[in-house]
Amino acid sequence: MARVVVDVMPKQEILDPQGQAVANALPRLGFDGVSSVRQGKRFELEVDDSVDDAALAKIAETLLTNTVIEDFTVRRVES
Amino acid sequence: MARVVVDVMPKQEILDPQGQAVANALPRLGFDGVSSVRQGKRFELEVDDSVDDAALAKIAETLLTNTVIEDFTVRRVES
Amino acid sequence: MTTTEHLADTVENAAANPETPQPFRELGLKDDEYARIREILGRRPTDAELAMYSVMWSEHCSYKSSKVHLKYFGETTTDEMREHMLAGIGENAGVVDIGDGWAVTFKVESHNHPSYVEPYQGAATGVGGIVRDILAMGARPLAVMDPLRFGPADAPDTRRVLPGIVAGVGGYGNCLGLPNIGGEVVFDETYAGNPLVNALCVGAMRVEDLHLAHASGTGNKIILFGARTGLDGIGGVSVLASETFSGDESAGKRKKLPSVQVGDPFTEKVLIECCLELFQSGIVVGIQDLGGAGLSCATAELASAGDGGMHVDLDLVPLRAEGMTPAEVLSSESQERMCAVVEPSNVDAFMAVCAKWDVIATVIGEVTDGDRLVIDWHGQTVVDVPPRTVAHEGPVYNRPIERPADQDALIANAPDALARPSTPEELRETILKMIASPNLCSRGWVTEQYDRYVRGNTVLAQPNDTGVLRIDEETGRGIALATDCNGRYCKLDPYVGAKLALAEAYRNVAVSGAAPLAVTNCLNFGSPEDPAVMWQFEQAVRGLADGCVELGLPVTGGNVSFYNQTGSTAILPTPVVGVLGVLDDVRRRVPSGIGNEAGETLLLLGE
Amino acid sequence: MSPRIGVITFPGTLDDVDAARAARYAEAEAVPLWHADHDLRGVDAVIVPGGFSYGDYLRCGAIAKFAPVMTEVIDAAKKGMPVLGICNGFQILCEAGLLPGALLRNAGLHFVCRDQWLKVENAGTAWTTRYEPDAEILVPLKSGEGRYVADQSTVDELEAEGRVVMRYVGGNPNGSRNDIAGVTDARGRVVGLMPHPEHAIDALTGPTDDGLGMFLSVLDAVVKA
Ligand SMILES: Nc1ncnc2c1ncn2[C@@H]1O[C@H](COP(=O)(O)OP(=O)(O)O)[C@@H](O)[C@H]1O
Repeated sequence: MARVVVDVMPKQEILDPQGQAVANALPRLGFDGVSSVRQGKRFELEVDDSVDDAALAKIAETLLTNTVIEDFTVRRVES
Repeated sequence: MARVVVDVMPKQEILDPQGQAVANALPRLGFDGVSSVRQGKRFELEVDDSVDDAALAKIAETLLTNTVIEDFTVRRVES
Repeated sequence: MTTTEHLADTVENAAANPETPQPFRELGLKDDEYARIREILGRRPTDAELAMYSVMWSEHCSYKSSKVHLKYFGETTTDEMREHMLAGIGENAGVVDIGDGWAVTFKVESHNHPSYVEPYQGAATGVGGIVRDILAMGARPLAVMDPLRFGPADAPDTRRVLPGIVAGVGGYGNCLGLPNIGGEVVFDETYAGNPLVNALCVGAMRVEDLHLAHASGTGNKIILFGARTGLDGIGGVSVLASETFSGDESAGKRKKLPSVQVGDPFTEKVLIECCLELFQSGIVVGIQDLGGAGLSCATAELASAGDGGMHVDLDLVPLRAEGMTPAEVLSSESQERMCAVVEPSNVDAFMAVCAKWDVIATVIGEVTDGDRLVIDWHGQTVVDVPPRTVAHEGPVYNRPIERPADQDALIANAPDALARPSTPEELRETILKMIASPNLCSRGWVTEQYDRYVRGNTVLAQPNDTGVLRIDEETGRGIALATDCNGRYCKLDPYVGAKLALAEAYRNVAVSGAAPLAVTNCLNFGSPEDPAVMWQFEQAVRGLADGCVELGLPVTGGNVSFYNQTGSTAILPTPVVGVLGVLDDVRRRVPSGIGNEAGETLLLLGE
Repeated sequence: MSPRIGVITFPGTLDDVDAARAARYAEAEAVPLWHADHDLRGVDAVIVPGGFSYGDYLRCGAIAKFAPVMTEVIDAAKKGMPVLGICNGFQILCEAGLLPGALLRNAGLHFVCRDQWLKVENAGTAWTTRYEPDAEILVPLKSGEGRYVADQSTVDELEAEGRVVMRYVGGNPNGSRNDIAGVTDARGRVVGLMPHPEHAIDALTGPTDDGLGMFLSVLDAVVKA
């Protein structure tokens, strides 16, 4: 068994209103010094050892990410 | 300037319908061997060097996370 | 994990170790209630039995403080009032015959406390729960409404609670495809720290399809279907878990469990379609929803409504979490689950329908010819009880009642003393101030987050005072629904206040062009242990019941929510009243508002 | 025989009854299509209706695009069958690559249900010929993720080729690029629209009956074909 993390973030050029809402709220709550916030998704998968990197990339690219608007990274982490 | 990543995940014992939907879809799409999927959020913040770890933890805890149902981790990454 | 965790407290063990101390007080049971359980069983209860009794005998499930008063509804309902009623108080939801062979079922329920703890999920699962009540009657859920109460609009906590609750009501209802056809948003300082989230659902079925769930017929199978069972909402019962998990790490973890449930509206939507197909194909004896008190409630209620006993094998319940104890499995409030009673010859057909909808379904037990509810775990019996003692024969209290000492002073402090606008400018200013006030301003921010169009039968919704739905596309037959309550009136005079709430909902339904037919209610009050609150409650019930007699309408169901208070301050008495009416043809509905056409004549009716 | 319009139901689809009703109002035969079937049952056109397919938890339409029936829809669309995706259906068609771009969370971050004015920008698609060019219609909009985005070159191309079918007027409700409410493929056969014409076919249950034109249009298109 391996643990795999897939991070999916909105592409830089795409407006991220959720991240922006957080960034705008911070000074109001008394937190200064945060110049930008972007919000994406994090997936944690438990996979059999039989699942190879190519399969993981495929899962990330075809299902977990819409590559029109998002970028992704895949990495195995020890569990 | 530093880049900070805050990962926010549903608590283990809490139902994660999002992760479940993905996990159920995978076999139908011909991907086997993934035994569990959990879906959370990833925030990327750009912060001034003046922002210390305590402030970051506070931001994560009060604004980015709903601690009733989610856990978070904060880490600085080089940018 | 250690193996000791699985050493569940069995019936045998309970009989052998009668003096093992049990945390019944932490579970909310009084000393004499615990003594009564021991008397019923002739021994101490097992952990699992204690969990069952404690939830089922809670105020929320047993109505122990309100029962003696609610009886008044039944006593005052005449045969004439019952004319259109097909099912009433005591069923999951009341059912009325609206003509053309259609039966309509509706009910309103509270989800106040969970919505304060976790506004989004609390409100969402409130909608989910009431929808399953309607579904269990055999009806297709058709629409929802959401009477809401909050603390002052500018209070910091309202800013936390209100957006979450509105998003939760919308998030769940929209995803189920149920139009939101009305509700209320009221602000008052007594609701700070105790918002009210009442959710109403209405559904319809053909009269002959009315299903009342009960477990009869020896050998019939009990099938649990829908979501897996996890550690949701078992907050209280985790006291028991920590006993069994003697001192290991997970014990500490388990104790901190928040008693929140997370809703999965997609699973519920699929469950709705699956249940309707099951009803349609006639392969179920009955279906019971799992709500508060989870499997404890569903098994005990099904068994006590039937003519036999029931045997359940808890090991068969599909779980989502590891190491759950029998008490936890029985008390879990995991959402989106239903329980069905099915004849053995229909089990395969039942499973096929569930497979079509990708719904997990598991036979977990069967109806037996005994009169006991017996539940096994790992081959040993952990529950062996007479089901009626769990479901229906809980404690009943005649709580002390006392008109508050300051009631007269409150009434005497009339508005006459207030300054009145005396010039046109002052009048103008007063009006502007009023229409900008939180209690009167536009509700657009709320209603815009709710889908009111889905399914294409919404004839009236916001900004009308009444929701109107088409039920029959051929004939145009439809229904109207309004909910109302002015808690300030009720505080001044709960008897008259409840009547006024009824009268307002009745008027709203009538002016839409509908003939009022039936009443439901959600009675939100403070602590029943406070004699002043009990007085408000008793008065409100009498007022509502007497008002119903005057109008000739039956109360077909309702819900009581006590302990709505912050510290010692109770909320305003808030008996939310819902009135259902029928229109022969929704094309003749009357929208509220004036100025739709030039030259309209304004008439004032009444005094 | 009246033309047959298929209406797909995925788990979590909500507006299928409405889409079917709209087809019937236009005097077509509404044919239910099931997500798990590799079968379009001989229909002349397909509607992918609104709702929350598979809960829309991952991304709207992300899982639905893989359903067996979608393979058939993609094939048929490539051969010129008229396809209309409404709301979640629009999201699915984008995910499936039949239409360019994507739909993201509303800029206001809330679900928005309101009666929305739209301007018909392209009255030449299979679904819009019954409208006058530049006609303005009022139909319900109800979505949380209705903000249309595409990269600049795609948007430029859509504008240049007249492939923006409808545009929001009287205020942009969700932050869509160029106020885009709906787009079409290069042939004008596949249309995706965020607002709900099927909820505006009868003034009794909708704000207007302005939406009926879309269903009448497609009948013309399939009868001609
Ligand atoms: N929580 C809510 N959910 C749905 N609709 C609501 C809600 N609150 C108010 N509404 C609707 O908004 C409209 C205006 O509400 P309100 O100002 O309370 O009306 P009134 O004061 O005339 O009873 C009504 O159509 C009402 O049903």
